[in-house]
Parts: sequence; structure tokens; C-alpha cells
Amino acid sequence: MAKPRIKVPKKAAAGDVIKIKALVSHTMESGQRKDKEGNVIPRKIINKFVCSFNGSTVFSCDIDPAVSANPYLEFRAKVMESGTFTFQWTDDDSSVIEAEKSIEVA
Amino acid sequence: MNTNRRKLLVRTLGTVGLLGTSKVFATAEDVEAAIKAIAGDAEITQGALTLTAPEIAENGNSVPIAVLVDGELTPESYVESVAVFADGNPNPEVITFNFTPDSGEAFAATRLRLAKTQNVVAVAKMNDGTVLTDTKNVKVTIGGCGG
Amino acid sequence: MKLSRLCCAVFISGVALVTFAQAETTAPEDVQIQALSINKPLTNNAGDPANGKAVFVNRKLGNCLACHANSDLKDQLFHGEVGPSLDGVAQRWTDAQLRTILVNAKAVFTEQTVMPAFYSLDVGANVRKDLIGKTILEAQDIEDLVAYLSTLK
Amino acid sequence: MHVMNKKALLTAAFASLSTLAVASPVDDVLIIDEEIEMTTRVESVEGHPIPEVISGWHYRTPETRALEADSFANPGMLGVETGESIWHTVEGTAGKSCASCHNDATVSMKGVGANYPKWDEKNQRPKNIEAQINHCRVENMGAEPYAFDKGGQKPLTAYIKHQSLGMPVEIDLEEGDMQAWWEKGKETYYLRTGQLNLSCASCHEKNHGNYIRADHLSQGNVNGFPTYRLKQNKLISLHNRFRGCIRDTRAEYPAAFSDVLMGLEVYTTWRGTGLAVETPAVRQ
Repeated sequence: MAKPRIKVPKKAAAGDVIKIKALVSHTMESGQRKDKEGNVIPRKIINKFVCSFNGSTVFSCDIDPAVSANPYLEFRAKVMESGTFTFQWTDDDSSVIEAEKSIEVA
Repeated sequence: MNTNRRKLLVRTLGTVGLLGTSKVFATAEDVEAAIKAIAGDAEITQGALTLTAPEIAENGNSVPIAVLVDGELTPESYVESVAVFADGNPNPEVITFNFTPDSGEAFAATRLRLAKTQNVVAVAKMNDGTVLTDTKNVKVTIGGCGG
Repeated sequence: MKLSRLCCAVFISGVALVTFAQAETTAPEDVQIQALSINKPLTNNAGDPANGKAVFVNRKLGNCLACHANSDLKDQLFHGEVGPSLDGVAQRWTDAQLRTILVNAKAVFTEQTVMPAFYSLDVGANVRKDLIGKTILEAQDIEDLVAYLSTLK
Repeated sequence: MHVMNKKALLTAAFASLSTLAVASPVDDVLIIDEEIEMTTRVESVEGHPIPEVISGWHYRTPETRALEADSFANPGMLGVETGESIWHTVEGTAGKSCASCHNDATVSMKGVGANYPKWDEKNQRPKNIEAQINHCRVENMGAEPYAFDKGGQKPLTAYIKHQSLGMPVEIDLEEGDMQAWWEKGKETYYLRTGQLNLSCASCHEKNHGNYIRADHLSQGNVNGFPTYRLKQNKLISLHNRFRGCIRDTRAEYPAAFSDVLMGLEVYTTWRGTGLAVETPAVRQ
């Protein structure tokens, strides 16, 4: 499986509102589809996404099966100091995909 | 015995869902109920929340949308959440974006699945309880020769 | 409401089966084309324009809307533009000519036309095995479509 | 009388109404990541029936076009990244990865995808990237060849072709019997198949720019394969797409990498000569 793709600027000025993009490889099986034998394919999606900066939550979302495969998210964050963004995607099976990105704030 | 007419009838009935398995879709009422659950008794207003969605989605499997509430977010005044609903999908819920004062700006974008042509509705809830909505109709194309 | 509609449909289909028990159809290989016309209807049951409209729209049957725009179906999104608009088609063609175009458009528009032959075995190479010897539409579909198209004046 | 009818019909064809207001093809410029300007319209090579070759990108909606213009947003890039990790993965009895022989793909594979299919002297037939990968796997790595669309075939092919992003497609028909395969491919391109009796040309040569129901028909150029298709939400290989199109004519469809489809790959690749490699393109 591909690693999550995350785009965070390397540098910013204190007080800047920066753009963050995140894309993770996942089929987002909706639970609405049927296989060739007509059996419902069980739901298996990323249901939660959390982005934190230096330990506190910046942005999060609760995700339903209507979000496309390979879920894409774009959002903003206001940065006042250098630090690390952490990203967590939680699967229906409770497994968590994690990633990190650092930013230097002048 | 001519069976053509019978076959045709069966096919025609099948296509309108009498004999075929028909999917059950959410309705505008389901979305209204969901909004009511978020808003409670608060007045629902429009204007400061903008939902961006294509007029025509080339494929319902991946429809880009974005939400934006005007203004900078501060600890005193910020957007708590923007929930997105679709009134023609099997389930009306799509996604809920949760913001904090550290979000800086209440902007979020994603891609969603739309089962057919329908309305997409965004509902923003401010920390003071104010509720905003915006709606866009998205026409979902239905393929060419192969369907 | 839904149940009563279903009952109604079943009732009509019962009547239809009785009525059409004596129906005669012309097999695709027996269809006579003279001067771009097929004068004799393919079945002895009068065409049903309402069903013709359904066949026109249905993606598994005529799927005519894939290639032809038709203002009569404004409620349907996305009309194709590979073929001409069918607005006023009944003023341009007689029923017998419309029947020919539906049966095998090549007989009217030469081999160059991309319009499929809907009631002919004059088809392309390597036809899917289960469709060999079968036409896209049945004789009654064609008659219903002719009846529908003849309303587009 | 009949002549008049035909005239009326033609006039009506030009007046046909469409609920989709997009002009066709769209006048726009594809610049990936505000950096790589892509050749998406080019004068066609001698002998081509259409004067200007146009990338399928021009036939898509603004949202789909934007997805390809941003390599981060392009979900096909997830496949390319998977391909990159396969490139460095040791497989087979020889204990080798692609990188063991070819080192840095960004250097060694640059231009490769723009010039395939090439002539395969040993097998006396054209080889595409997929065939070359399998050749390496069997002969050099001691690994099993990939079955069609299985294992790492699509992502690795996408990764290799992506190294030629922006480079013009050009294949050498002088090599071996390439010309004969081009001829075979041309026959296939114009062969009307199935109950619907359609050829590739019926849609992609005679009707590109027209809508078939909601689908805006392109010229069917192949410069973006493997392509991320929104319909399936994954990378789709060229031979999968060939088969899908032929299937839609209600015909039996040839096996992937069969002589028929290899000829068609040679011919359709040639038709797109001069277009920039877009792999992974994003389509509807």
C-alpha cells in the first residue's frame, strides 16, 4: 500500500494560515456494493481523520461512505511556531494510518 | 404463442424497479431532519457559508467539493463544524469537518460519491450556536454507450 | 398505491398476452425494403407510442438518447449529439422510412452510418456469442418506436 | 425526395441540442504543478486522418482537468508511488530489483515510456512496457511474470511511463516488422464489431467532440495510460480500456497483449505522435 501523501509548506511566517493537503490510498468500500455472486461487500472505510500540531487538534473530520476512494482532504492551519503536524486516519477495523510533517516558522 | 410482448413487459417493468431490485435513496426530508438535529432551535441563515461543487459532475464516483465560511477564526469566534449532506444518496451523511481556532480559516475540500443528480447541502455551526447553510445541485452524468 | 399499480400492470399484461397470442411477426431476414421503405409493419399489433418512448430512453434497449437529442424528453438530462436531433423527425420521414432506418439504417444512410441496425442480422464482426443471430430490439419494439417517432412533428 | 430527406437530416445534425454547454474540445492549457507545460494539441503526422491530434484532457470537465494539473491531487500518483516502491523491491531467485540493474529510474527510464512499443527481435513482435517488465522479471530477476493487470503490473508501468511526463510520444516504425503490426492495428481500428457494429473510428475519429449521451467523445489517444479513471477509481491499463470499448460494442473481445491488441497499441500510439506523455492521466 502506498504511503499517505501530505503537502505542508516547509516554511511559514508566524501567524500565517497555511494550506494542507492529504491523500491516502484506501478503497473506501461503501457497504452498498455487491460482488459478482450478489452478496453485499461489507463496509470498510476510513471513518475519522485528525490533524494535530504539536499535540493539539487543528482540524478533524468524521467520514461517511459517501467520501470517494483514496480520500482527499484539503484544509488550513494557522501556525505561530515551528513544530510537527501529525495526521491520523482511522479505519473501520480500528487500524490507524499515521504520518508526520514538520514546518519551520520564522 | 408469441412471447415477445411478455418479454418486453418484463423488461419494461424491470427497468422501473417493480421487478428489479431498487435501491433506496435518502430524501430531502432526511436532510432536513439532519439539519434540524444540528441546528436545534437556532435560526438557519445563508450567506457567510459557501459550498463549491460542480454544476455537472463527469463521474459520480469522485465529485470535488469545498466549503468556506467567511472570516478569520479566533478563540472567541470560530466555526465548530461544517457537515455535508447529499439528498439522493443511499445515506444522506457525507462528511463532517470539525474546525478549531487553530484552523485559521474554516475551509475544507474533499471528493465525494453521488449516486445520481441531487442536492449537496452544507451546514455550518458556529461556536455561538449560529447555523448557516448553502446548497448546490449537482448533475451527475450517466456514461455513454456502455453505461 | 404501489401495490395497485402493480396489480394494474399484471392485469394489463394478462390482457396483452391474450390479445397478442395471434400476433405475427416478420423475421429479420424476411424484412422487405423497397425504395428505402418498409411498408408492411413488422407485427400485426399496432405500435404503442408510450412504450416506444420507454424503449427510446432505456439504455438496455433503444438507448436512442445516447446519440439523438429530443426535446420531447426534456426531463431527461444529457442528450447525445452523435446523430441528428429527432425534433420534427416525423415531418422528414414517413413511418415506412422511419421503420427502415430503425431496422437497418445502412439501407438509408449507406454503410458509413454509425447507427446500429436494430432489427437486422447485418451486424459487426465477432458478435458476443450469446447475441449471435439475435437483433438488438424485437419487432414489436420497432413498431412501438415508429409509433412514438411519428408523434415528433 | 430522398435526397431532400438526407439534406434535412444533415441540417438537423448541426442544429442538435445538447444539455451540456461545454464547447468541444475545451481551449485550455495543461500545466502540471504550474511547472511542466504539456503538449496537448499538435499537428498530426503524415498519413493521419485527423489534421490536429488532441489529448483527451481537452474533452473533460474543468474539475477533471484540474485533477490532472495538480500532481498532488491526481490520485493516479498513488499508483506511481506504489510503482516506485516496487522498483526498489527485490524479487525472484536472482535477488534483484529493477533498481539493481537500472539504478535511478528518474534517470534511466526518462524517455522510455515515450518510445514504446518497440520491436522485440527475439519474439518477432512489438513489446510494450508491460512485456518489457515481464521480460526483465523472467530473464534477469528469476521472478514470475505478472499476469495481465495483476501484481505490480499497472503501478510499475505507470511509474516507468511517468518518467517521460511531458515528453512527446514517438515510436519507431522502421524497426523490424513494426510497419506490418501498424497495418494490423489500423485494420482493427476500422473494424466494426459486435451487435452495435461500431469501430474505434466510429466514435473517436468520426465523432470526437460530440457527446454520446453524457460522455464527451475524445480522439481516443493513448498518451496517458495507465490512466486514473474516476469511473473505477483506480489506474486502468490500456489493454483493459481496449477490451472495455470492444465489449461495449457487444462483441467478443480479444485477450490482453494478443496480436490484435498489440497491433492496436502500435497503431493508436502512432496516432498520438507528438502528444506529451501524461501518465497517469485523469479521465472520467
